[in-house]
Amino acid sequence: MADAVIVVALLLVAGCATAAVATRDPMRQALVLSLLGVVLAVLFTVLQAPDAGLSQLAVGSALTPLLLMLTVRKVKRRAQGKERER
Amino acid sequence: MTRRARLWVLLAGGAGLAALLVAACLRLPHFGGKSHPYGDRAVHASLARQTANTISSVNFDQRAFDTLGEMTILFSAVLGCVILLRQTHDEHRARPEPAEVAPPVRRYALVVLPVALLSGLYVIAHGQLSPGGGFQGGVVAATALHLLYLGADYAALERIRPVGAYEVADALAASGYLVMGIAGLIGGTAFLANTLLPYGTFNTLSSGGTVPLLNAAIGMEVAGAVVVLLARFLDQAVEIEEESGT
Amino acid sequence: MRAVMDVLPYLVAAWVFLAGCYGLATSRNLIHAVGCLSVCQVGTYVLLLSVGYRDGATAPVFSDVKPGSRPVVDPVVQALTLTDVVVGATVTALLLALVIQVAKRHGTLDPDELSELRG
Amino acid sequence: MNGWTLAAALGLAGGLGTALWGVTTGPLRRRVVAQNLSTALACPSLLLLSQAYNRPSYVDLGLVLALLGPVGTLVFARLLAEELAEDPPRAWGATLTVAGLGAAAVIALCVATGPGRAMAKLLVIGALLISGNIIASRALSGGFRGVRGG
Repeated sequence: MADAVIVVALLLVAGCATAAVATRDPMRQALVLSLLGVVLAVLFTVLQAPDAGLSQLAVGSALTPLLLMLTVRKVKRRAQGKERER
Repeated sequence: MTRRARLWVLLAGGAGLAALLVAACLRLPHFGGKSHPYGDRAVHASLARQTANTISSVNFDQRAFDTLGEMTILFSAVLGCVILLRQTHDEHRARPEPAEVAPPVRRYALVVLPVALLSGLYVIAHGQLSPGGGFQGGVVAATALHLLYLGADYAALERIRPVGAYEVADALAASGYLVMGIAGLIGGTAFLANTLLPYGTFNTLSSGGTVPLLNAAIGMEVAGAVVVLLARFLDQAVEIEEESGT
Repeated sequence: MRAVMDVLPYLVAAWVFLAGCYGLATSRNLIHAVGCLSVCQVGTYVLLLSVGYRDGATAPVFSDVKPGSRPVVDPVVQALTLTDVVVGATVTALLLALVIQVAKRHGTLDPDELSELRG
Repeated sequence: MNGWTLAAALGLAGGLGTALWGVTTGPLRRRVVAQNLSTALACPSLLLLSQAYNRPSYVDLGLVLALLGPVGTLVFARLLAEELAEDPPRAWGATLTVAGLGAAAVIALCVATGPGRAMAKLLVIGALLISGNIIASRALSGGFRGVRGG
């Protein structure tokens, strides 16, 4: 039974990671990466590593998406600024 | 090389690497096996020094020197970001127009901010007892501050967040960790050795010798680092614009 | 079933790492490439924690269990993982800062267009 | 091993599997809703796992996720406000269903732990989780307007 939870979590991580690579638009990739962070925290918990899970939750749920989305916004705003000048 | 040729080279190399990795996986000790010599010794050493959370003991006592290395990477990564994202002379700052935030969202952000900040401090403080520690709690506390940007606007965040103070706190925490290490050297044993303070009673806040102090230093360092990082990114994304005509 | 379970976590780690590498090499946008690099990192975390797992064991955190009453998993790999998760995030931030600089200097984020510019 | 593990496994496979499908396919409005619901589904699963392993200290993970999960959704709601304004997500049915499931899990766990500090902590986590997700849902469907510069 404990093995069943581990298998479920492992397959979810594999699926999320593949989806994160296959999603080519950075904005949508940030959404998948935030889901990957949560799923990974669950995997760490079932592998009995709550400390690592806590660290993954803290980083993956809000910090990484915020950094990625701010970069996307900066690059987009810059491109829009250039368009307007033309 | 064309994209197509490059893809073929990649696939050939990837297939070779995959074959090697699978061969290695099949020869690894089986998942869930009974033999963990390092783990058993680490648990034993941690219990001998009255630290309830073995992982904190590994991080801040048995492998404290390794954590110093990690902290250096963190510090230099933040330094790199600060240099890369500084305002150059052909850029200027534009006041962003405040966004209109729906009242329930604003109220939620203002209520959750102190709760999240306290949880972050709780996670740091309980680092040597229950799951948690400076690395995790620092990120939680620093992220909590940015609820003010999400729930109100950037100007509100800037008022309670003097970036200079966080930069100083970051540097102080990093040097605090080093000073603790040198204190071990002066105290007669070795760099970062956990021999200075009494180990205390098992499973209390003051147990573990220098572990809680190093843990607190890392918590401050990580919180300062994340605040400074996000400040630079927010400046770039929200305020800094290039001069027209460049 | 048992034989599969013995190696499945390692194979998942290898798969995640290779998938990240593939994405990194074929990416047409540097922000997407940074995301793929963090997927590669995930592969290493899965490998480390799988190596440290022990069947039927619990975390070596003794705030709510008596030491010695239950078998525990390996704390060393967990300590490695937890520091790397946080440090990895700041390294990702450094890479994203580089991406912003590239966008400012060259006005594009496509690695192919960037290598054409160099000449 | 026991019913708690089974419930957590079902919640993970069904809930997060659906969230993964939702977040990788379809228009942006469906993806952000799936991202929001993934935290709302993972948090009760983490609490159930803490009970399954008989480790009260694992509850801290649920606490951090209940606090920061909605913050992550607010990040997307704020920085994708322009895109979402054209095509706002409407998923009150799904949000309330997931909130109900979370509440059921928290109540079951409270009954199992009995009165005391642990139960108070569980109730706080449940309240944070459910309010957080409903607010995040509200934020996604037009919680931020006029986000141009800020």
